[in-house]
Amino acid sequence: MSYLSVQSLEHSYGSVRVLDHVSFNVAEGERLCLLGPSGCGKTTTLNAIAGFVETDGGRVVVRGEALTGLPPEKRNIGIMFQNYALFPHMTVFENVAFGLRMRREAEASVCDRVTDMLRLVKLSHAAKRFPKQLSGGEQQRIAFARAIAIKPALLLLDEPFSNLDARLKVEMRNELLELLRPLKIATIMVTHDQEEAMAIADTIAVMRRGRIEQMGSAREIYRSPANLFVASFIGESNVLEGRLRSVASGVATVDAGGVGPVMARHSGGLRSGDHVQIIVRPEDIRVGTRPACGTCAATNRFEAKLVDVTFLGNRTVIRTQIGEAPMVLSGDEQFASSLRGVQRGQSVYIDWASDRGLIVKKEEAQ
Amino acid sequence: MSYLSVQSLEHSYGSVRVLDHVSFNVAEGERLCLLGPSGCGKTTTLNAIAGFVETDGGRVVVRGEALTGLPPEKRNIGIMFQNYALFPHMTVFENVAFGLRMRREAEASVCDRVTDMLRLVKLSHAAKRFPKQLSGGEQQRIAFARAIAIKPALLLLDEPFSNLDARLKVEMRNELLELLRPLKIATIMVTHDQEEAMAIADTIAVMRRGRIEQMGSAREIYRSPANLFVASFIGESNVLEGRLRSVASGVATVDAGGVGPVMARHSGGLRSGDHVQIIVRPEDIRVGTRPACGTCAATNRFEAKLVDVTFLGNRTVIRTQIGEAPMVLSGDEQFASSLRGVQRGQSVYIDWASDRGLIVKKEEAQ
Amino acid sequence: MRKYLLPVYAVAFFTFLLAPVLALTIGSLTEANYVSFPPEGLSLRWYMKIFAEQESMYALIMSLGVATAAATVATAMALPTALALHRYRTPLNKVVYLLVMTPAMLPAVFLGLAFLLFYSALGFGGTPLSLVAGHIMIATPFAVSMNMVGLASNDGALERAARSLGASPIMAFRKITVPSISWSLFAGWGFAFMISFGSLEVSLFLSTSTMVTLPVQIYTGLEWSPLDPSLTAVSSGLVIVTLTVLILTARFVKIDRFLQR
Amino acid sequence: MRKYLLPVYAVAFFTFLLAPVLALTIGSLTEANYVSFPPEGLSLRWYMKIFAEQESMYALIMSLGVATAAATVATAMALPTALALHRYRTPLNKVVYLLVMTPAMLPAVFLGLAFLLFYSALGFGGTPLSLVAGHIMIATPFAVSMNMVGLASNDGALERAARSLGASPIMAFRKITVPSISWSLFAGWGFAFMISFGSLEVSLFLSTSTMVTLPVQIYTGLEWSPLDPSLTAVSSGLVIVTLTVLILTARFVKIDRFLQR
Repeated sequence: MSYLSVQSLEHSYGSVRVLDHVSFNVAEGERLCLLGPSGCGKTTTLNAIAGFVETDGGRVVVRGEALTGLPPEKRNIGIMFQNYALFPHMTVFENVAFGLRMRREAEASVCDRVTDMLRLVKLSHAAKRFPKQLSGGEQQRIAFARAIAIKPALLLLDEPFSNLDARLKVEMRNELLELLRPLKIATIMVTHDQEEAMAIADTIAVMRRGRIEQMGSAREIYRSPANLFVASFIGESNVLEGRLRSVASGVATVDAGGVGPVMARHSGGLRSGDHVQIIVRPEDIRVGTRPACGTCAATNRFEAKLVDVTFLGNRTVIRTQIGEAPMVLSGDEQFASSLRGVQRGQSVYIDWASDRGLIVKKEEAQ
Repeated sequence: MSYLSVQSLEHSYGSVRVLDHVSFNVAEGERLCLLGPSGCGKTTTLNAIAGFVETDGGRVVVRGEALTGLPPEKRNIGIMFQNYALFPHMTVFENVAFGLRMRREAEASVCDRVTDMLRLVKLSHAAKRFPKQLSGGEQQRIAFARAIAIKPALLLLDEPFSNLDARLKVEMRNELLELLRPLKIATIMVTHDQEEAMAIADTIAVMRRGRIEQMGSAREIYRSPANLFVASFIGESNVLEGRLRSVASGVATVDAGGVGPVMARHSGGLRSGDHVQIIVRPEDIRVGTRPACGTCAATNRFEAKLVDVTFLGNRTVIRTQIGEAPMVLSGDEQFASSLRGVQRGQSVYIDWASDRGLIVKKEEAQ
Repeated sequence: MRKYLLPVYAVAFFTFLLAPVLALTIGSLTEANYVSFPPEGLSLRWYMKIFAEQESMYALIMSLGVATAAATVATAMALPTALALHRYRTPLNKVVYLLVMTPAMLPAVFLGLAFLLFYSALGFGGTPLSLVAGHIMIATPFAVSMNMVGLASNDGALERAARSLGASPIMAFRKITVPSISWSLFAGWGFAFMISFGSLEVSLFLSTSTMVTLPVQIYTGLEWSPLDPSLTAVSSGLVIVTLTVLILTARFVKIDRFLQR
Repeated sequence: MRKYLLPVYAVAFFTFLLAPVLALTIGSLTEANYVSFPPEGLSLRWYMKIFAEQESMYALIMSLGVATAAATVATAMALPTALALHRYRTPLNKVVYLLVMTPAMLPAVFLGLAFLLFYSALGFGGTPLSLVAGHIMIATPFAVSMNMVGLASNDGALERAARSLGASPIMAFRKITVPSISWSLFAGWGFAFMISFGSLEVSLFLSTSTMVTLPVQIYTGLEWSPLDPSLTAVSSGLVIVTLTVLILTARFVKIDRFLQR
């Protein structure tokens, strides 16, 4: 049995279905991330676990005990809030001590624990300061210390980096990871930022409209997205649409409109004639000024029109079109250097291995 | 003589120097981007050009005519505002027509021009709608149409994508570029987003504390940053500090503290014994489980400790340490696959070509 | 359970506190010659009677006239003042703000007395002008603060956009700013009207036997015969006008916004 | 040039409008037996005199007592009401809000009349209780709205954070919410005090010959001898107390925040 088990949570606000049978398990020490656009239900799920939202159905079980009906203060769950929610009228010490004092622990042990926590987050010197005297990054570390000081059964992180600027984000992400790893505490993070999710989580659950669309490791979700929504939420992707012509084991051929036959892998459940989409990641496409070798049979090869080349520092993005279908390529500088001298609108040759394309069923418009 | 010439703008708010001799030229049809963190003076520069800020010194010259003292309405400059600033009580048509009507153009020619503009931004069908009935992307297109309807001598874009979500940002960026290219209008954009700047601009001016730190193409600034500030504002970078040991033409050797001798290129003006920093981009470092070949003499080779490997979709980030100095590497999946089986804390071997490191003088703390 | 406790408490409390208002209104529907609760029989006779009473109708018209004039002048003064306060962030600004707001802060009795003495000294005491001037004075702060709310919620970039498109400062103000803040002009007028219309204090000091506003009429009527139901009926006129203006004004202010922020 | 036009205009205008207040205050420094401007000689004799006048001192103490009691009760009632209004977004909520705000919206004359009749009918007309009850009624809306501003600017996540750390709802409220909004409690009390202290209308209806508040004292004194400088001196007492409370209150509200938003 898993450490935390979220079972079929359901919730509606009026006629809007916010949670639609959300279920997942988290093992001890596992870091799970709920990832999705705003309104997908990820925050409601977090609030349901924390006890701030009473769901219409489903339950949350920790170590075999159902939390249903328990108020937040009886759940022993540490939460790091989006704006940190540090108590402004209390010092850093009092903030971290708050949970322990609410548990009526002896003042000496409170003091020891707070001291330990502040040492852990390297802010021992700031014990007597007030939150507004700290930088954003320091506030976050205090919020973390406060959440784990109570030795919670579970740690919830609500958009932990959304208040930091891009540069600090990466730094704090690494720092939080260093703090989390040795604790081995079951952690659920909520974010809308794919990179954050991939960097922190062992397992990512991609949510849309109150449902979990796919769960898996970052690599699984990036490499084998369940549908176009997941593919375009995690990373960039090129999409070709068409009808399935023939299916072989693992590989199928699609008649892509205006492009021609395209071969790509699939995960089963498809039939000839199905409306499908082929997802190709920009970094999986190669480009050159001459057609690729004709001998590699499994490769998709096309003549394309160059739209533009954009140098973005650590990568270069090349936009092309096969007929009317836009194809975006990305790679390092060297990759783009082969196109030197090619003008906008001229022909280039692009190709990708058939196992680099993924066929998914086309979703009905909703 | 250039089309637009900004000459030695100076401005202070109280004792704070907001603009410190800001000068640059923009050619006809050129797209210049002022890039920098908030408070660097980029928006004040824009406002000075637009006529909303009267600077303490310096002048703005367009086609040989100084704009000094002219009110904004006499400058004939089109501006796309950060929040679009569409007039909420006017229809899309009236918004786009506003500038023409202020110029007392005949109603028939106003109508023609607005119709053309709406067709250009593909929103002809929305002429009678009000701004709040439009999506964010549509609002932006109307703001663009309104700004160029008056056939301005100059176009200013104030953080044009800051209100859009990450996905829409890339889309609108490409769209705006498609609209801008055929117009061949001198354009100045202000942003704090390096990727936006690199994608849109021909020339980037990186600003800090009211000063232009470096001007050049995206590639120049990324590859040969003038100092550590520019390097870390545009892209990620590893930094090694040390003292210059010896200088050869174009290449120098640095005694990097705790790391050892490192060879890197430099752009002159250095002497033995100088305090310097070496900047190495994460994607320029190679990694392997054995030492790199000993024959490539110009290469920096180190044994490093593996910190962690993070899969981020289109790239994989490997964090390592040489002694105490953190070195971050980034590359595609294949690049990381060579480390399969290596545990955290074990040794790996990293190397980078000496021309991939850049030596800059260490700035005094300010 | 706990969820309903607070609203129930609030309703109970305020219903009790507001009961007088209801009792008064219902009591005036009596057929007897004095206000009583419960009323003795139900009739509108006292309401009918006031239409025949010249003094009451005269007082109502006087009040409406004074309030309209005061609110209009106050609004006209409030817009440039609010603009100045909004636009310039100087130390002088704070002084002006405090000056503008003073009449809303000081006790109205004091103001009434001050107006009486000052206007008399200037030689126009006891004229309609002095009554209107006093009302303008107490109504202006409300119009100013409403206009400042309007300006604060107005996006300054709109005006800059208009300027960049070729509009002169005056054109930009007329074509862009005024339409954007028109709701606050209306709401400010409404609040100023209500303040003036309901004010007893200043009117007590500034009205004469030939210039009686409705609140003064009610107060003096009370001294004469406190339980006269026609007095209550007259004060209903006061309430009806006030509520009408209030509701119209609230439509502009969108009371929800204030309630939910 | 244009830059200075508006503030100068504003200062000029309001200085003129506020001139009466200054004239009155300065005029009361006269040595003559009547208020005049400019004063005939300068002295504080009229200010000295009121300390000897028992009625004025009595009225001041009565006003202070009534306002303190009314503001305290109003604040005590306002907190739970504001909490309920803040927390629950039901249609009932809007009704309660309107009910709570009604006394601030309706003309005070009408309220005064209603209180007089209702409290008399309940049998405690003419008692100190009725006077205080009327003042509570008119002061409460201001305390409620100030508390709602406080709650609205309070981050709800703080209370949730406290709950997640093991605090019961009551503990979270006491330890986290109350300290965070304490400024609005103080400011609400201050506003309620000012409203009550300066109110003439309600007091006129509810005071008796043995219960005279300062505004009533000033008004009745005026009917007797309008140019008595001691009257002006008394009203200075009114102004001084009001301004003291106002300044203390403004320290809590941080008037700048309102001015600059």
